[in-house]
Amino acid sequence: MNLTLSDEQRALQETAADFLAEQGNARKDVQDDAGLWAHIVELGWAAVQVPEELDGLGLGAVELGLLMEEMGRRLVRTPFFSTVVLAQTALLQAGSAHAQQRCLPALAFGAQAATLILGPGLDADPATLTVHARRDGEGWHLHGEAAQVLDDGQIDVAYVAARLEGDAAIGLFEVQAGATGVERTPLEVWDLTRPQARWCFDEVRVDAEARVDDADKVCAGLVRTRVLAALQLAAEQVGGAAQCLQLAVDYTKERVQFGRPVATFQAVKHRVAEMMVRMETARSTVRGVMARVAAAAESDAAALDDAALFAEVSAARVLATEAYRYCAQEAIQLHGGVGFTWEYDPQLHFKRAQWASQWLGASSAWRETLAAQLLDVA
Amino acid sequence: MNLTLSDEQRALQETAADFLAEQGNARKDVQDDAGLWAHIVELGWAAVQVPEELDGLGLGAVELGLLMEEMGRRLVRTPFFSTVVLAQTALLQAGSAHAQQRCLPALAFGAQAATLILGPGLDADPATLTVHARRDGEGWHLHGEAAQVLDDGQIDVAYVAARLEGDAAIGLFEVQAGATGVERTPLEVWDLTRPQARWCFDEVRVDAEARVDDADKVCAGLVRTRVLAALQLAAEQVGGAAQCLQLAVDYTKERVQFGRPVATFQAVKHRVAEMMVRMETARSTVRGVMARVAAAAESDAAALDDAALFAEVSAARVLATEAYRYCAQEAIQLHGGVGFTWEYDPQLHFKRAQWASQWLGASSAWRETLAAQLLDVA
Amino acid sequence: MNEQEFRKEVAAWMATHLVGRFACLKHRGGPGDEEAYPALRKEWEQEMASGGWVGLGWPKEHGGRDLPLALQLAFHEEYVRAGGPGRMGHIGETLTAPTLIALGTPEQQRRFLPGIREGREYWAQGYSEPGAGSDLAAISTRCWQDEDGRWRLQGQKVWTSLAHESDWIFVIARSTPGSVGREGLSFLLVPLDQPGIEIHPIRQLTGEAEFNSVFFDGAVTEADCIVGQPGEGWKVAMALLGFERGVSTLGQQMHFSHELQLLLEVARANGAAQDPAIRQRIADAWIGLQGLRYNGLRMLEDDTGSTKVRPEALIYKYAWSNWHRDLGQLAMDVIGVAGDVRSDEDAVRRLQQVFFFSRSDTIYAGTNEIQLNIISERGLGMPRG
Amino acid sequence: MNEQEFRKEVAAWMATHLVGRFACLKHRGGPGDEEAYPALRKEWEQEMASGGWVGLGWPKEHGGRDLPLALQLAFHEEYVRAGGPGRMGHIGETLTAPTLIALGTPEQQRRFLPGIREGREYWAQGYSEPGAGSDLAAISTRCWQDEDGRWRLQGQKVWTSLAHESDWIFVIARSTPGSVGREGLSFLLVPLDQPGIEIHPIRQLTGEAEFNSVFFDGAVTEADCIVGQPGEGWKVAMALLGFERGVSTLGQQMHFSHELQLLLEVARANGAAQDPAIRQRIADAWIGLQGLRYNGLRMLEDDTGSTKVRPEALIYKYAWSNWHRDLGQLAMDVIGVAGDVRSDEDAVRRLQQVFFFSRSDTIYAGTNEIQLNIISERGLGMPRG
Repeated sequence: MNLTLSDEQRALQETAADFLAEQGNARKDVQDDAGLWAHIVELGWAAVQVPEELDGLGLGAVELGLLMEEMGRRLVRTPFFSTVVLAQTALLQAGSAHAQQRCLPALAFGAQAATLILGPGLDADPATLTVHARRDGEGWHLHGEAAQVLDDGQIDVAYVAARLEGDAAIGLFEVQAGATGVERTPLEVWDLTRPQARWCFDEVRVDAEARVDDADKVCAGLVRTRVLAALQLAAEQVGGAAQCLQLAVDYTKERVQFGRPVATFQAVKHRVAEMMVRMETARSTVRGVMARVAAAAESDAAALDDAALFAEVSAARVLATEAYRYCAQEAIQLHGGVGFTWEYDPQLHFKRAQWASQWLGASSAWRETLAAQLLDVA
Repeated sequence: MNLTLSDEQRALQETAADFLAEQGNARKDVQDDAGLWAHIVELGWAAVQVPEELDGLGLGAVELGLLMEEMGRRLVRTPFFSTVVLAQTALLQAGSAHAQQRCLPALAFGAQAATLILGPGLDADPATLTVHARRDGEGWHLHGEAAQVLDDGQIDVAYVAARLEGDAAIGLFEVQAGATGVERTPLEVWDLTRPQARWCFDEVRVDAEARVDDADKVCAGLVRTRVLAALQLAAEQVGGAAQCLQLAVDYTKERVQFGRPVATFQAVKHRVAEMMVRMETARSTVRGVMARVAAAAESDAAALDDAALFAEVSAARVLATEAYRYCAQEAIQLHGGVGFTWEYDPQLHFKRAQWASQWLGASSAWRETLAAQLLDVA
Repeated sequence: MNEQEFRKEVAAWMATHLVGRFACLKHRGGPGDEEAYPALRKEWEQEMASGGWVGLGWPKEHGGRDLPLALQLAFHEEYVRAGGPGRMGHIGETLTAPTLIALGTPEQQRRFLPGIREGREYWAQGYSEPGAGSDLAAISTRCWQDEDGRWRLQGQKVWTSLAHESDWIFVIARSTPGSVGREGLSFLLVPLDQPGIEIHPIRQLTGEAEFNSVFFDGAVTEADCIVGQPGEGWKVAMALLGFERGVSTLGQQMHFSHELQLLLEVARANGAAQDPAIRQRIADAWIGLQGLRYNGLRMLEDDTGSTKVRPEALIYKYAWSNWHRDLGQLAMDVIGVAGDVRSDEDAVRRLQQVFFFSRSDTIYAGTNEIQLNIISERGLGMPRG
Repeated sequence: MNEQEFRKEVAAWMATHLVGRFACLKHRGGPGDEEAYPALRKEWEQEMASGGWVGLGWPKEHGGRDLPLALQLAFHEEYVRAGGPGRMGHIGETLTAPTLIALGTPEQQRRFLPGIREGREYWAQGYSEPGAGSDLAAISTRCWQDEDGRWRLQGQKVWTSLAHESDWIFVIARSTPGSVGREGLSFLLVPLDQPGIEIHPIRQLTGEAEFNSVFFDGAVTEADCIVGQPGEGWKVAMALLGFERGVSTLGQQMHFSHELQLLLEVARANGAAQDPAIRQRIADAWIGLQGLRYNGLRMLEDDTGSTKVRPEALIYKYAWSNWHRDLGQLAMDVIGVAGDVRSDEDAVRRLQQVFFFSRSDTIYAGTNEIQLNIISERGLGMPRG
């Protein structure tokens, strides 16, 4: 396996870094978000993982991950994560061919922004789903409530995993955000860069076309969606951790205490070094696993089975989660008093790191499932 | 509750510190052990917790703990732990009044050295016992094997918890080390200051008198023995941790690297400070819990029930275990290359700390039982 | 006085007074929640004052009750157990007053102690500066005397807790022009409500602002509002920092215990109590709290006549602040995804405050790094870097 | 050459050669187990040499095979997977030889490379001194030239792994009297079997002795046994340290993986696999190993033309040594009370060695503290203290 980035990949990474250093919007006004999102779509980033036959760029996990890393660094607040990493991946992994053809081009070219509704925290276990679907002639009625949905107010559509009544199965439904019976209530969240809303479904009527899953692969496909999304989230976490490290290094070089720059104190040097060790280890792993996933996607022979994919991603995900939490905490600490204020950036990362540690499975849950793979088989 | 030591307690502590600084024997020849043990008995230390009516000093957990802390510091290699902390406590908590009168004076005044045999690692759960007792007329036959027994080769007698055949109950039996059918095999252990042997019981015949438990309290009494012994072990661990800290401070002040004493490096200063925080927190807790146990023993009204005793001791025990492991590891690290050699003391503590972390329950087991108390009741 | 009876007396008083219009104050206020009901909490201070619960440790001649440490501790424990709100008068009672009793003039004592004891006058602390976070010796706020003897101040203090709710501030400032380090500092008492002072809130990471920047632009105070002699401010400041580590910090552990109880409740309710990894960490949190508790009790040990360093006192700030920070993280892991949303539930809201606000615990009053320097130098005799 | 085919070739060779009298060597030797079968492991080196497995990365003109990195890595992985024993010739092959190839004279290359490649001559490393643990610039071993040009040495080296099994040692010594720091050092090649050298074993905490002190008392070597010019020893030594971080360290991860497999076996067998706290830690160990592995693979990324620091290379020593140390502790917690006794079982014995011997991992070749200094200065541009 070769982790060397191609020239095209390097170029994409550099473009993203430059563009987002300029346009990254955690400190910008919420009004600017729509413009940024339009610009991102224009750059083609929403199309990276959409297959060429659906008018996408047909690139893979590596390219998407490079973008996610840079977005994590700048705490970008757009529907990119929910539209591309969640909704597109769900359609690719669990959707019917027909639905893919119908829905993916719109998501790839910004005609629509979307989100994905699974169980709490994007749990893909059918037992945790809180929306139910009842057949009604050719169409369906959806009922229930999703307490926390990633939804920045610009979402056009949600892909909703619902339990089918009178049946053990589940279905994936396309629901327009403005549909009759859909009530969205924005929530007062700590991490303002990752807006959420409560979605209530009060007998929402959708037609047969709205059921977008391939029934044979919806369960496994949603599990796989969750794992692949976690890998992309890990890339975003690495970007955030890298930025925390940068903030800490820059600040301690400038800040003078006891008559010398704080950066000259050995204890401070060791702390930033420890941040670097954890962040770079996570980065190596995230990039490596992405290369492996991309290679597997290109060749059926090298394809990862679900267990191997899960194990690899668990490493990337846990290392990234812990590195980001650690680096965000340390960035606050190394900023001293100002690290605790609204005006300095470490707190933004601290909140994002906390958010990211809970969605798509906490570290302890990833570890326990991995332990079962390692220990509970003969 | 008052943690202030009395003048008598302070005097005992100082005597022990002075005597053991001189006589402590981790580096001395094994031949000297018997002499040290005789000297310790002469000082009355083996009699501290034996009641006055049995010719003991009638003191309590605090005094015993002060001695244990000093012995831990010097890594004393005698049958003190097995005789006093294990065997005496078992007789006091689980023994019949008759057996206490018969056996304790000999243990208090060094006429006998003893050990205690429970399940592996001194587990008091009856299901883990590996010796069985079969009634034979007035007496008993013991059969089975105890894989690892604390036994420094000078032990005269063991108190053996055995499952009674054809009965759900257990009994505590006094077995002479030299009895027919007892085979003791010394084991090649890493921590040479805590010798161990395998004891095999091949149809060992003992008379009725040898059953020393009070049948009504043997089960709870052995559990309580284990908890009280863990508290004393925690005191020993604190002493060891304190010595590791002292070794690290002394060495780093002398050792010159890059043209200055290692102790002037801020990273080194922070590491010894961290050792001190953990050690002193453990020390405060061990001493506080001992004072509480001692106060409870003196007044029936303030007596600790089993759950409260367990919870308090779990705090002392886990803090002491983790502090000792941490301090021993750091002492090696801060000694650099020589910390890894046989000739410097950190390795002795490192081995003792590892030993102590496994016997009488590992930290994770204490935590889980404590969590059950905290979380699983309404 | 018998401790058990005293505890009963405190508990009975709390049960009959923290009711009615005060009921909403239960478990409110304190670090991270100072914006809760400040006006009502001042009334509560007066209620406490009329009950005789302010100045328990002060000498009788200064209007205190001169109670022994054990009873002061018992009071704090029972106060928190009953849900007593965070004390608005904390800085005046435990910092200003002991300083004035030890080092103030009789006039200063007469002027200021009654206002503190009766819950009429509130105090803020003017130590930290933008350029001197954990480094008091780098103070650059200046002060000088006018011809009429009145003191003038110029400069900026930061991290002054509740300055916007206070009447007075004590300030350490440089009175000898050109002096450096610990020399040439003076300790002044300054009224906050005057044209020469502006108070700007510092918005903290929670979005709230219980700290302030205080700007002195020719601010003035009377000639006799200096504690100690001009140039002796460092000595006064160090004495005051000694009082800060006093008995009232033990009441803190009861707050912590309350927070841990809330965490247990949430874990039981949402199923996190079944997660083995969470169980281990909860047990560790409980164990760590016992460590803090016994460490605090050890501080109360009588060591009359001893000049040894008290290790348990030296490590205390570092130990509690890191424990508390870890508790916040554990709490959020227990709450899970729901922790993303600002909660209306009392238990979750409080635990979220702990998570975010405890980030300041390891920074203010000596960062972790400063604490470890001090521990190694004073506690272990390691050489100064 | 196709990597898969190459791997098969290695595996096949190992399967047919690591048998018979060599079978007992499987998974033996290496750090912590160097005292296992040293003589037989030298014969194994010759067996490997005749198979063409020594000097895979050396240029062809020096008798190597000039294989690309990916194949060298593949060899190491397959070697360890097959249970290949710890390499007695490691220092010669991966340190001495690359140094001579890069900086030695043609005569030195002709003299020394064949002995290394054929498993006939073994090398030790003379860097550390009692007064200069992680501080090479503080070297005080002296060297000077006799009238006939031969070099003489006086001083002491420590932590020389396997010196008692070696024929030659490379030594860095001070050739310019009165020089300090990096100036005035020379890099000499010295035969060990001579009257002027005494080798004393250093008994390590396990009771064994795979390190030595080497005492030079007028020891002698030929005039042409210097690499580089007199006084340029620092440059040579730094180049050599660069080779040390080379591809062979990636084989190390296969050893680690083997150790982790042993740990899993023990945990399954003794029931520790049911303990939720142990399960979390085992998962973390596996995760950490993936981190090392991908970090190692990232080191192989092609960055031709880039002059950037390679962060993954900079952090690698610190990362693996701490991971390995933690693995040892986890292993002992899995083994439990039985870990007290020196075990005869292969898996438990090996894990006990890891626990005790890994204490040296975070000390030798740059302590944790030195590593963190280097990472912060070179990786992050933090100022030198």
